Amino acid sequence: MYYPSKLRSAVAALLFVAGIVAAFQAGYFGKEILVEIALYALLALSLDFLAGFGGMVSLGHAAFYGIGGYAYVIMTMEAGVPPLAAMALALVPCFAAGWLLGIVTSKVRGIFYIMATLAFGQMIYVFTFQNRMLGGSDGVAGVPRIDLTAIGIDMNDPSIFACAVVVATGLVYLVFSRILTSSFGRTLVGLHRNENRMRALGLSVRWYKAMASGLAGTAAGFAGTIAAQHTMFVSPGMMDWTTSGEVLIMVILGGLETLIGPVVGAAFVVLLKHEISEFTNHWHFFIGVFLIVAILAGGRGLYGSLEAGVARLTRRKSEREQEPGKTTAQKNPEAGNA
Amino acid sequence: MRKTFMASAVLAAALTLPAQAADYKVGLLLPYSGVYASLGNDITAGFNLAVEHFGKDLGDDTLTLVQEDTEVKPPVGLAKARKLVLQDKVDAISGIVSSGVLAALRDFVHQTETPLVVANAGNDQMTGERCSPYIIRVSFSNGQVNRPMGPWLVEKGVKKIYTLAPDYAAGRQMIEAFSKSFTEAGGEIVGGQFTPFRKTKDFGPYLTAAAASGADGIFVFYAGGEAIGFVKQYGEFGINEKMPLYGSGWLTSPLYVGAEGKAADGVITSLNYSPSIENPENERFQKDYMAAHDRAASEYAVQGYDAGRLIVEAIKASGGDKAAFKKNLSKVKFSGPRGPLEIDPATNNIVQNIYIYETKVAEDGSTSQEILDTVEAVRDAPNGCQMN
Amino acid sequence: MLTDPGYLFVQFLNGLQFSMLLFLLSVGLSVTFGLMNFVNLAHGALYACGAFIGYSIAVWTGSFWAAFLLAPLAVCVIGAVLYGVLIRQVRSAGPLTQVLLTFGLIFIFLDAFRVIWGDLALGVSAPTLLATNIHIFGQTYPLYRLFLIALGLAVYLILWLALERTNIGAMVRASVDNAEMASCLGVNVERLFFAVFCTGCLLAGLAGVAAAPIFSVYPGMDLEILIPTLIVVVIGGLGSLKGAIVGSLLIGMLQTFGQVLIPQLAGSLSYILLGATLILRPEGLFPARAH
Amino acid sequence: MLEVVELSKAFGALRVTNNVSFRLEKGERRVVLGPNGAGKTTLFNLLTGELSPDSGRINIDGVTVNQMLPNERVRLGLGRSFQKNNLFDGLTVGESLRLALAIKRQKTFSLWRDGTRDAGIVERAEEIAGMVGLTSQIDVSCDALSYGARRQLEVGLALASEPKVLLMDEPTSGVGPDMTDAFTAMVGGLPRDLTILIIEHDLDVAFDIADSVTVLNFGKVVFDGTPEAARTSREVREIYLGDWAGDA
Repeated sequence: MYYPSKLRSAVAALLFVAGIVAAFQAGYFGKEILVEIALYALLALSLDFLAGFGGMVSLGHAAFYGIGGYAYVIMTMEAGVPPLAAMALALVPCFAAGWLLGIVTSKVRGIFYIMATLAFGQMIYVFTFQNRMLGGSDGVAGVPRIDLTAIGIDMNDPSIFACAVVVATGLVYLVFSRILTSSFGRTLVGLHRNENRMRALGLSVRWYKAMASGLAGTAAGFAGTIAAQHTMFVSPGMMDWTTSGEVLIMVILGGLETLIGPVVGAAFVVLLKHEISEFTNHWHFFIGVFLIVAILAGGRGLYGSLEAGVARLTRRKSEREQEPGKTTAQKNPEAGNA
Repeated sequence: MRKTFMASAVLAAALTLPAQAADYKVGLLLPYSGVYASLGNDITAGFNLAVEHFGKDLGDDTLTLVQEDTEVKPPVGLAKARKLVLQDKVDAISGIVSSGVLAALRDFVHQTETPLVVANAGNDQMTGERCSPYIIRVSFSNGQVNRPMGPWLVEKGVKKIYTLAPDYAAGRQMIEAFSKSFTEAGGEIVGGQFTPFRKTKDFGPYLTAAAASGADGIFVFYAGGEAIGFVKQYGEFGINEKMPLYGSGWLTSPLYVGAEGKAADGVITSLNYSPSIENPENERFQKDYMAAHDRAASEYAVQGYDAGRLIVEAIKASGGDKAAFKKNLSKVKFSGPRGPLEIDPATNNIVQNIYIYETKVAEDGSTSQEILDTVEAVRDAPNGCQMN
Repeated sequence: MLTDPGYLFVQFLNGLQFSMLLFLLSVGLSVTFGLMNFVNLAHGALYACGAFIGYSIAVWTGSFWAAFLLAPLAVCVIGAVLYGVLIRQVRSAGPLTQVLLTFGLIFIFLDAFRVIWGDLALGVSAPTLLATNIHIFGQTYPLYRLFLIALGLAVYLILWLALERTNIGAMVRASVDNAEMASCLGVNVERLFFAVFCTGCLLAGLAGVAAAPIFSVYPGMDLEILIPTLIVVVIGGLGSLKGAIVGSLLIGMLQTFGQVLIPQLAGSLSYILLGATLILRPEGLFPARAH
Repeated sequence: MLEVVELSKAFGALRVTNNVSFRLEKGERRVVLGPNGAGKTTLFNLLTGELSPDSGRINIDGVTVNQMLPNERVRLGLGRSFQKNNLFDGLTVGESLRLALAIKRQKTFSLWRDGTRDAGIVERAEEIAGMVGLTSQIDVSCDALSYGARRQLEVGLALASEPKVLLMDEPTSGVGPDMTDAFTAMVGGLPRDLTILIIEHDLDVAFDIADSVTVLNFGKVVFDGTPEAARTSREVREIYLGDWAGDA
């Protein structure tokens, strides 16, 4: 079960403050990287919601990123919807696609679910790639940004834009944190732990899976609408299945089923990629090695290891304070997660 | 990857009297990882060779290069372009292999008024309806390379053609340009297909269909790995014995023709460059490139070479005035390995010769290109381009 | 054109040839899937290994046949090393861990290929003996492709005999059906899995070197073949030879005739088939394990 | 409360459930006995809805549920425990029970509020933990519990679906004799108005708990009566001696 523990909240707050500071202090390229991190963080935390908490490991998450981006583009550039409204409306097809995918795959589990989502993602990718109305392989350029000059905010200022993206990421984090502590979140974790039992207890499993898939898709789509405004451009490349794979890597390297871990993972992978590509073009190799080492080291990821370490310390401390033999089993937030 | 290259000369300073000296910074934005990495490396090698050849007498001016990897991902390309312009404060960007990256960059360079010297990406629109005074293309447009083949084939008695190309923007533009000029000249397109891009490895089904179409020949656009697979399979099915193969020159690029084997023999293609062009510039270019890299320079390398030369010549012409440099980029004219080049003021696309050549494969497997015809000074129609 | 039997027959051969390639790739993957629930996304990378190593051997020795024999063995050794160093440690972990570990391997292989063999696409010539074409129904068809079809069928036959008629085959089938039970009956499931895994790698390498003369050899070829292979495995059903061959034929024929008859849909047809299979028969057409 | 009328199910030619009928009044505790292969598990799955019958009817509280999905039957008041422990590893005892209660009380929809923390649910979860003897371990993770405690939680989860009829599938399987006695006592302590149907293998458990006994053999009901009558029944003894000698 998810609890917004002190450690989690502290790390989240720290990252948020660091993001805001970076938005104003970093160089231009630093701001680019910051937005990239925030976008991946949105994808990673929503995938963690689905895969880590809900047990639905998806390789089609990038498709929603693309659906959100393209929906925003179609609405603003073809239908003439004002950008702010388009951002909200673009989430509708994302939720709908996620919900449908959830319904259709509700009986599909494990590797079959991975394959089903991969197929879904590839179908959306191929459809967009071949559809000349949607710009085909070249995508669509000239995407407008939302205009908040009415309230004195200039989204074309890189610092303001980066700051807005960090705030948006923070809000989405809070929303998912809240959803995970809600009845629905509890139910989702229960479904992950034991779907059969949930069914036996009288739950209509598929609606919950559909909802989880829809919510994760909405968040990924939201990231897509931001990405479209950030680069002022959308292309089918957004939806490549390897993007989904990279997001999954971030989730794992950060810490599965911790919500904040994937954000850490996104920052880590993006920064690592940029650092490595300073001196070699073969950054794939190093990410691959990191990933394998992280998995062989227990698969808790960076934040997950920190959390486990802190839990061990506090346990030792409380054991010392209590008389030997009187210790009761601790509630272990990591239990069943290793 | 970031490599810095300095080229400056003190010697020339005494001879000329520039009004002022300027330190130029140029960003090379190319794929150094991913599927187009080899193209990025060739263009960079060509660019560096041009700086070596022509950049020795810059006077008090200096030229610094900053390399950035686009990974063939438009968002990455745009992020790197922003970094180059906003952080490194480059005076111009050069490179760009894929049209997708070019499309992503177009508005940004236009708005920031950063000159972009395109060294490969051929999307027609970028020097057509979406042209910009800041986008100067020294490579080619997709239409430019393919248009001359239409009338040429009709003249040689080829009346019916079957077309094949990968299903993406460039593939479609190439085939459309050819089909238009071919039918206008009196030819007939009897059929054709667009094959799923980078998902088609087995061309058997398409070749079988082409062979059964009753055409006089096949016209295709394929590049890289797809070109190798296509030409080899064309030979395997024995179609080379009854139906000639035509296309845009990447099909039989010197980079890949060795791997294509006997099947490439007799394939006739058109391109803006062939290593066998005979002029002193090409001789020098090929010789020095060979000395530095131990292989013949490709059509990508020559584009990098000419992009580099264009930038260097513009610097020389500007006397340390950066505003003049921006304007001079599109005014540079020279005769290079590809023959005479100039930038069309109507579109900012290059005006250049297109070479129609036949690939010859000798018994020992060595390949050569025989230029059959040179279509001089091919210029694109404005296609809706309005410079402002 | 579409009523010309010769034309259709050649397209059928094209489909069969592609199916056989998919079969060589998918059968090893399917049985490792079925036997130990092990998900190996790096299977495509092993295929690419076969092609690259085959290329080098062919260049060094000047003989395609040397490459044809040695490259699969080399890939088998690479597979064995991977197994010993990495895969053994995660083979009982969940699919997520396995997907990610093998995804990491894909990344590593990708750059390794680029460093060793460069970025340019490479070509391998078919052996002189087969580098010709024959005439069937008034159509020309490359002999090498017929050889590929024969190779696929031969491998199918050998595997079928091995699975149905030998002790080891019986052990494999029993272990796929119920590993716990099989290990109670004295089958060393661990060793069996290792053997099956290596055979899968051998076949992937064989597919790579056999495909090299038709397709070119380049970094990224592994990802391009991986997805169709996974689709075959899932449609066919995990762990069964029958599933692998039927799935391969379905996808191979669907792709080939899709390209010819409905080119607009050719890119998505196999995904549609996969989606439909997962909805209607989530376990695939012929799963080895009755559920 | 629970009524089974002429229920039949065949797999191919094999009639695994053959014209089975019995009924449970409110608060009645019935044990279904039978040797391995008698069709107990099939009967159980027919009742829960995992399988659908070829013919016959199942009524819960007067409603025919033949066409209903398992989760719909649960909502109607049919709770079940599993033969093999089927818990939420990683969740604590309390979390599991509260989750189960929230499902039953339809409080799982909210995306904002945590319905599993509602006062009514928290109290009821504590009550159930008490009933199955897990009060002191309410904050312990399920996977850290002993085997016996996991069996108890198994029943606790079934109770948390607040059933009118509780179905238990071999609740004492794999538990030692001490635990079996404790289990019998626990069932004895459950509210008297709860109707319970237990599928059992162990005769002693059956005789200790049951108000009535049904004995199945080869899919057919061969005996229906009180535990006392079952003890003396010749048919039961035959099956018992023939198949259950080991247990005696």
